[in-house]
Amino acid sequence: QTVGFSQIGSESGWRAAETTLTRQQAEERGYTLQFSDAQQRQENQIAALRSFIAQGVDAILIAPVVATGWDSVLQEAQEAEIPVVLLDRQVDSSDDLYLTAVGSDLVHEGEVAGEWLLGEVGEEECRVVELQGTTGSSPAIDRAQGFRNAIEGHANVEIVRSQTGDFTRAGGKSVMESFLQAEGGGENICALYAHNDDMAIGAIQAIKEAGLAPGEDIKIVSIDAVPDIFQAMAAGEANATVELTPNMAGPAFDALEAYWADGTEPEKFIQTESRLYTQADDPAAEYEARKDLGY
Amino acid sequence: MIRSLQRITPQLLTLAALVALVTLFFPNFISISYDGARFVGPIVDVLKRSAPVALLAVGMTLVIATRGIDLSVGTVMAIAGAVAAYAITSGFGLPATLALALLAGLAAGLWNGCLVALIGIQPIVATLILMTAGRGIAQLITEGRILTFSNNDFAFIGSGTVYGMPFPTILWLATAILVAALMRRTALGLLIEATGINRAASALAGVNATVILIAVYMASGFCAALAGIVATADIRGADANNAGLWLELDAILAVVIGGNSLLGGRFSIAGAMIGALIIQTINTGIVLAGFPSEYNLVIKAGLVLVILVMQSPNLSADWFYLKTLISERRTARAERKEAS
Amino acid sequence: MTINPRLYPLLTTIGIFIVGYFLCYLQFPNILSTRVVGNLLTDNAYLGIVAVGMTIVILSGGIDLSVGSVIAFSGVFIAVMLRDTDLPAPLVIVMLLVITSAFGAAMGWLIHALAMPAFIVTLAGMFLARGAAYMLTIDSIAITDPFFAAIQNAYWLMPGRGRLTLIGVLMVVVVLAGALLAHRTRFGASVFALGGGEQTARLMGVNVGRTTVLIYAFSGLMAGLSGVVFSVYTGSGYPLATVGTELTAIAAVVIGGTILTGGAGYVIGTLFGVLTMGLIQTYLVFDGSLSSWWTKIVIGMLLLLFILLQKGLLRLTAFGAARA
Amino acid sequence: MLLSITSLSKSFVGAKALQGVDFELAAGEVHALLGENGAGKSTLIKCLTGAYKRDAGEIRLDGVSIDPSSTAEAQALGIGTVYQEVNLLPNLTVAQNLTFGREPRRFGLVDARAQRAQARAMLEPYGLDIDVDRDLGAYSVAIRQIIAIARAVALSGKVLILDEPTASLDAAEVRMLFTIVRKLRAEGLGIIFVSHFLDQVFAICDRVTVLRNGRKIVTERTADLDRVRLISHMLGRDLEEAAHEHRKHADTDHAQRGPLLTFKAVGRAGMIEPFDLAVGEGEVIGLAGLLGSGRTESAELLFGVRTSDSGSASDQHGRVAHGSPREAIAAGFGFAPEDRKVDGIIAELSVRENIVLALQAKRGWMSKISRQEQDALAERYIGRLDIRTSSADKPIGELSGGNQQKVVLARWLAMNPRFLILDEPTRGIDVGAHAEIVRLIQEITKTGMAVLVISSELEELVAVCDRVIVVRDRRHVTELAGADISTDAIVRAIAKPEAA
Ligand SMILES: Nc1ncnc2c1ncn2[C@@H]1O[C@H](COP(=O)(O)OP(=O)(O)OP(=O)(O)O)[C@@H](O)[C@H]1O
Ligand SMILES: Nc1ncnc2c1ncn2[C@@H]1O[C@H](COP(=O)(O)OP(=O)(O)OP(=O)(O)O)[C@@H](O)[C@H]1O
Ligand SMILES: [Mg+2]
Ligand SMILES: [Mg+2]
Repeated sequence: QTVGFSQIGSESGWRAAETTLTRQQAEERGYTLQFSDAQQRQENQIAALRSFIAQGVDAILIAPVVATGWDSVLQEAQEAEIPVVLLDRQVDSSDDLYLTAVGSDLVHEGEVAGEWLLGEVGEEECRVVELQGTTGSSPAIDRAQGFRNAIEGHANVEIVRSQTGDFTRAGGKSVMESFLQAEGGGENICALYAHNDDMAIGAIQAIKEAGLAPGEDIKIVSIDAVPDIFQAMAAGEANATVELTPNMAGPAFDALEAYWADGTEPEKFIQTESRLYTQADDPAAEYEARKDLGY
Repeated sequence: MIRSLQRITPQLLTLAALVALVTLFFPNFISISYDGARFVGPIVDVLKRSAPVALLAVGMTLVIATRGIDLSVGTVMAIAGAVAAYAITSGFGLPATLALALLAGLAAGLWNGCLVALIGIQPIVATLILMTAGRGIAQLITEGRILTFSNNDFAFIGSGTVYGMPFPTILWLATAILVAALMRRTALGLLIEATGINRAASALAGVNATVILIAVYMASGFCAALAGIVATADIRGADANNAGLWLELDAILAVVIGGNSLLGGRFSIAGAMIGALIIQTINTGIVLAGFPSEYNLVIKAGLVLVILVMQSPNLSADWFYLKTLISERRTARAERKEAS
Repeated sequence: MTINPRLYPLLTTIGIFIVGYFLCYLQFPNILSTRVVGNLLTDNAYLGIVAVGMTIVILSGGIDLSVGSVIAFSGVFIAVMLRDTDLPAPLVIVMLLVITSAFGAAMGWLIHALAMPAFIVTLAGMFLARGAAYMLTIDSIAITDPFFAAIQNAYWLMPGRGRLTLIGVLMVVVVLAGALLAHRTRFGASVFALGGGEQTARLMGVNVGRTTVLIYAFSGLMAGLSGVVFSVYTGSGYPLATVGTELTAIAAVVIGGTILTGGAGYVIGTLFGVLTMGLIQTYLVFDGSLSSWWTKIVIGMLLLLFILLQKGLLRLTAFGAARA
Repeated sequence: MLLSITSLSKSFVGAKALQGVDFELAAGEVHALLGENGAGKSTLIKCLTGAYKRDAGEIRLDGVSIDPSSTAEAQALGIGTVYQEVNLLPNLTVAQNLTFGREPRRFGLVDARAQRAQARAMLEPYGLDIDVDRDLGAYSVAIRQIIAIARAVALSGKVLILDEPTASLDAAEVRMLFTIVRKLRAEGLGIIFVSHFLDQVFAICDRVTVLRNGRKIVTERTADLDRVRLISHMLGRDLEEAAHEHRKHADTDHAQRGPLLTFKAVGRAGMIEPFDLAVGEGEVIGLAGLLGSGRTESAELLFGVRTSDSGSASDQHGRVAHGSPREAIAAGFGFAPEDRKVDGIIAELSVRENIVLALQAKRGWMSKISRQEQDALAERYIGRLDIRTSSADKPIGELSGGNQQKVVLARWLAMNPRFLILDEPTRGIDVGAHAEIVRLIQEITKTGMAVLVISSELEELVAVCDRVIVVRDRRHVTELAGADISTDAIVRAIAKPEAA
């Protein structure tokens, strides 16, 4: 079987891991994987899908860069009777246009992070700073929304500063430095919520350099569960992370196999678990388990 | 000295105005304190955070002086960072690591320089090629992940302090001063300017224009490598995907805001450095002032436009005209008074 | 038959494209199917249109870095207007084209009136347009308007199930119109004159200010039109769309044989430049074995290869012409 | 009066180019505008056509006050202009250049066929039958100059302005131009003619206006003037006419001095046939020939601008490498190129920097020439060549054309080369400077420096050369030496197929 995989790009370690795992999974099951890197561009993804269709692949995996704008190309795939599986991000097209979507609920991830923080601070006052992802990207929008959903109605927890760190370590670090400056050298900050682990890791360095203890003076919760955050957790410098598994291809291939075998329609959304990890979950072991997955 | 200060007066004024503006929104902006080991304060942050753009701008100034442009510097940062992180994690010592990273930058510059000077490809396109392909090379080295390291000596380059001043600040200041001195104490400055204004005529006058062109691209690569080292050391990891992303545009902007012409010729490294400070002040100011992220670009664009308008050569000609007019009137009046 | 040496760059571009296509065909025979040919036009429609504007700008010796952001702004503007108001889609499109043209004109005016380099003014324009898109919305918004749906589904099914879409045809039409504008009008002559040297052009009677404003207004118009096509193509507006498209467009123009310093080139060449870029993309997808990083490296190398081939061939023909 | 200008003033940063100049042009008159380099001739013309905005003054055309804000407006008013050194746009075709701004159109689009036909018709009176679809840049300077003239003539309904139109034309072409000018004069046009060739002025102009340092000195009928008085008007002093005397070949002892350089079989396929050249110490060699005959190419091969297919150079110590300008400079050659705007000046650099550039490049970037030394060099040559500039730090691009040429010469004199190649060194240079340069050439040879001069002005060659080599159709055909050198002899050698 030939499967076309249109990946967004390679903008983060997490995505590199997803690509690696997808390749691994395809190899294990004996599929030929046609890989296409879209370099962050929807137009490249659409073009890639069209080329896959022209080539006549047996199935298409796509990690859509953005939710909108897939109707017509999905329709083309359907007319060519090629099943499409969405990975890790949703689209807002009608769900008969694709076989299924594998992924986590990004809003839910934010909620998990927010709820952890609520549990952690109880009734105490907590001024939170937020490091957002790339402005306009769907994880940034949804993770911001989820966190706000969780803390709504809890007047003691308040987001006081929010700025984009572009999902990068460097962005996380430099924005955090400014946050610290702006909030009385960090005294007025109780917790940091970062839309991904990389920004949190950058922020941790900034906090350390400002002479504060990350994880204690400022609580840190972020999303993704990449290996390095477990290292930080093991060192007591980060408090919690919400897992977004890079193994989206596994469930996707399972669903495809069933579909190829006898036309079984899977559920329209196969949700991966958004598991919360804290310092209590043996972060050192988690690090060891993940460090070779291509993050 | 005084003459060169005079030349960058508009830039200094712009910077001062900008600092005043930010202070308006964030009153603590100009406060600096000493916490026993290091100076702390937004201004110190600006001085530190401007390191990458300032370093890039040093090399970019030279390239632009030859009527070129180097779009690849952001990518070269990523390559150098990846090389450095790779070297340090594979157990090379710090000197060897730095040497390797700088060599990578020089090699990238040599490649650009050859495409421009020997093959004659237009600088924008020639460096666009490395801009695209180079990030792939950097990712090849890191295999797409963030290569972290824990060497404290290396990390010092990014976050250490000397006499309380952040090391990156000292590094970019030193680089700028050294390069500026090299340009003015030797004839390099003149030769670069001549090549930039008229390559054919310079070559006929015996200037080795080809070598000069290659050399400035190598200098740019070298500076980009320095910036890449700083960025990598700063976050203790090489982020091949994001290091220096779109920073080339900031560097070009810094050079131009610094009063250098994109058409080549006369250049001022001091001006470009102030340009870098201006840009970083804008960036930091936006975060400190606490606007939502979606306003960042509009604010930046607006400020940049205002600065460009104020520094436009046409306006300054008008200024000059006005000034001479006023002074002529004044002398005429004085003469009349004397006569009467 | 003697061929005018002026045509050499254009002929080289077309020749290289055809040879490249043939080589791809040898490896993947599928690539000559009408599906792929149709896709090549559809997928690159927005790029082709914006590249026509860019060609005019570059012919005049300028550059326009704002176009990628303007395309993104256009999509967002259309999506937001259609969602939040009851205005009919054609009116929204006209409004948009007026706005982007005015935006271009404003940049042209700044370039002329302030004697600032185009690179910097349009760089600020690039920030501004994307910032404006963010301010409208940071979300991606689907366009559900029936008018857009109709354009989206307007295609002619070629034999072999390939689709010749309306936007693909529009791109070709725009290229032809652009070619007429550049090579067959007085405005076009002024554009070439500016590219040949502003001082000389001024002395020969070109109204430099007006021409500059018009050039960038035209580029803005093309970027707006490209934005419309892009929003048809993706059925949505998204402020993060088409980041870096200006560089792709510039590369396409240069591969198309237009000289970056201005004054020489062909709009038709740009079409082939765009198709060449599309061919590279298609080839990479058909190959499908490259990792993300090798994709980048190979794109860069193929770009270089095309430029080197072009330079080499031109040098050879120039030499041959000198010999003859 | 067709055109009258009253108290026109224009100043640039640091220079008052025109101060209260009056000028009148009658219909059916050819009016010469004369003056030294930098006197303000071109500035006056540019103010008149709207290329520069004047500071003060009034311009009346047919009694109506006009104020063209752009050259397009001036063209619309019937003023056609050939600007100095602006030879149209090299990237457009000849036809496009000729019809620019007035392209024939059909259905709103430019009609290429009509455009071609129109262009050919415009060139016809000049006897120029060239492919009008080629880029203008493919043609030589002279041809471009004629095309520029053709364009201006076609544009001039009332006034035709020619700013040094003959600088790169040879005698036959000048004659043709004058025929056309006379015809236009008869048709009632007013023609402004700027030239440094006084013979031409006397041949065709009815009246003369002389400018000096931005002020009008005098307007007189040509018939009432003689050459000496005209020159003293221009210079503000008398010129020692000694400069134009024949060189006293017999007096000098070149023959006794040793050979300096020997070039053997230097040539390049498709460009110039291999030739030999022996250069003696202190010798002045002239290259004469028609436009496009290959003189510049010969010089470029000698200086390594283009590489020679074959051949070698040697001096008394052995082989001399001259494969690139740098090698040639290292071997003690110097080369002042023909097209000073493109190959000579570095426009935005100061006069001082332009003068020291070659010397600095030779010394290497490490050993910077100190500021004092730079200033001393600049001062010496500004004085010696009488370069008119407000200061040594003025950008050379703001100097008048002739003064730029002098700076380029100074650059090479500062190198103290042993073999100096001058390609059209006096093009666009005023009489005073012309004499100065001729004297200079004679003077530097006294120190043993050899000079190769390319010039279209045969008198000049006759005046300075010890030997004249005639180039025809890319071959060095004849050599004249000593007393055989005369204008007639050169003309004959150029025209005649190989006889003797
Ligand atoms: N763009 C400019 N900027 C500054 N100064 C200028 C400019 N153009 C001309 N000048 C100055 O104005 C004066 C007159 O120059 P102009 O070109 O009119 O002389 P000209 O009589 O045409 O000389 P030539 O015979 O050499 O062509 C000169 O001193 C020159 O330096
Ligand atoms: N009539 C012509 N048609 C086409 N090309 C020409 C013509 N005349 C000259 N050229 C080209 O223009 C170039 C420059 O010629 P140019 O006139 O400078 O030669 P030259 O012998 O140095 O004469 P001069 O020094 O008087 O200008 C040459 O390469 C020549 O081939
Ligand atoms: Mg003049
Ligand atoms: Mg010549």
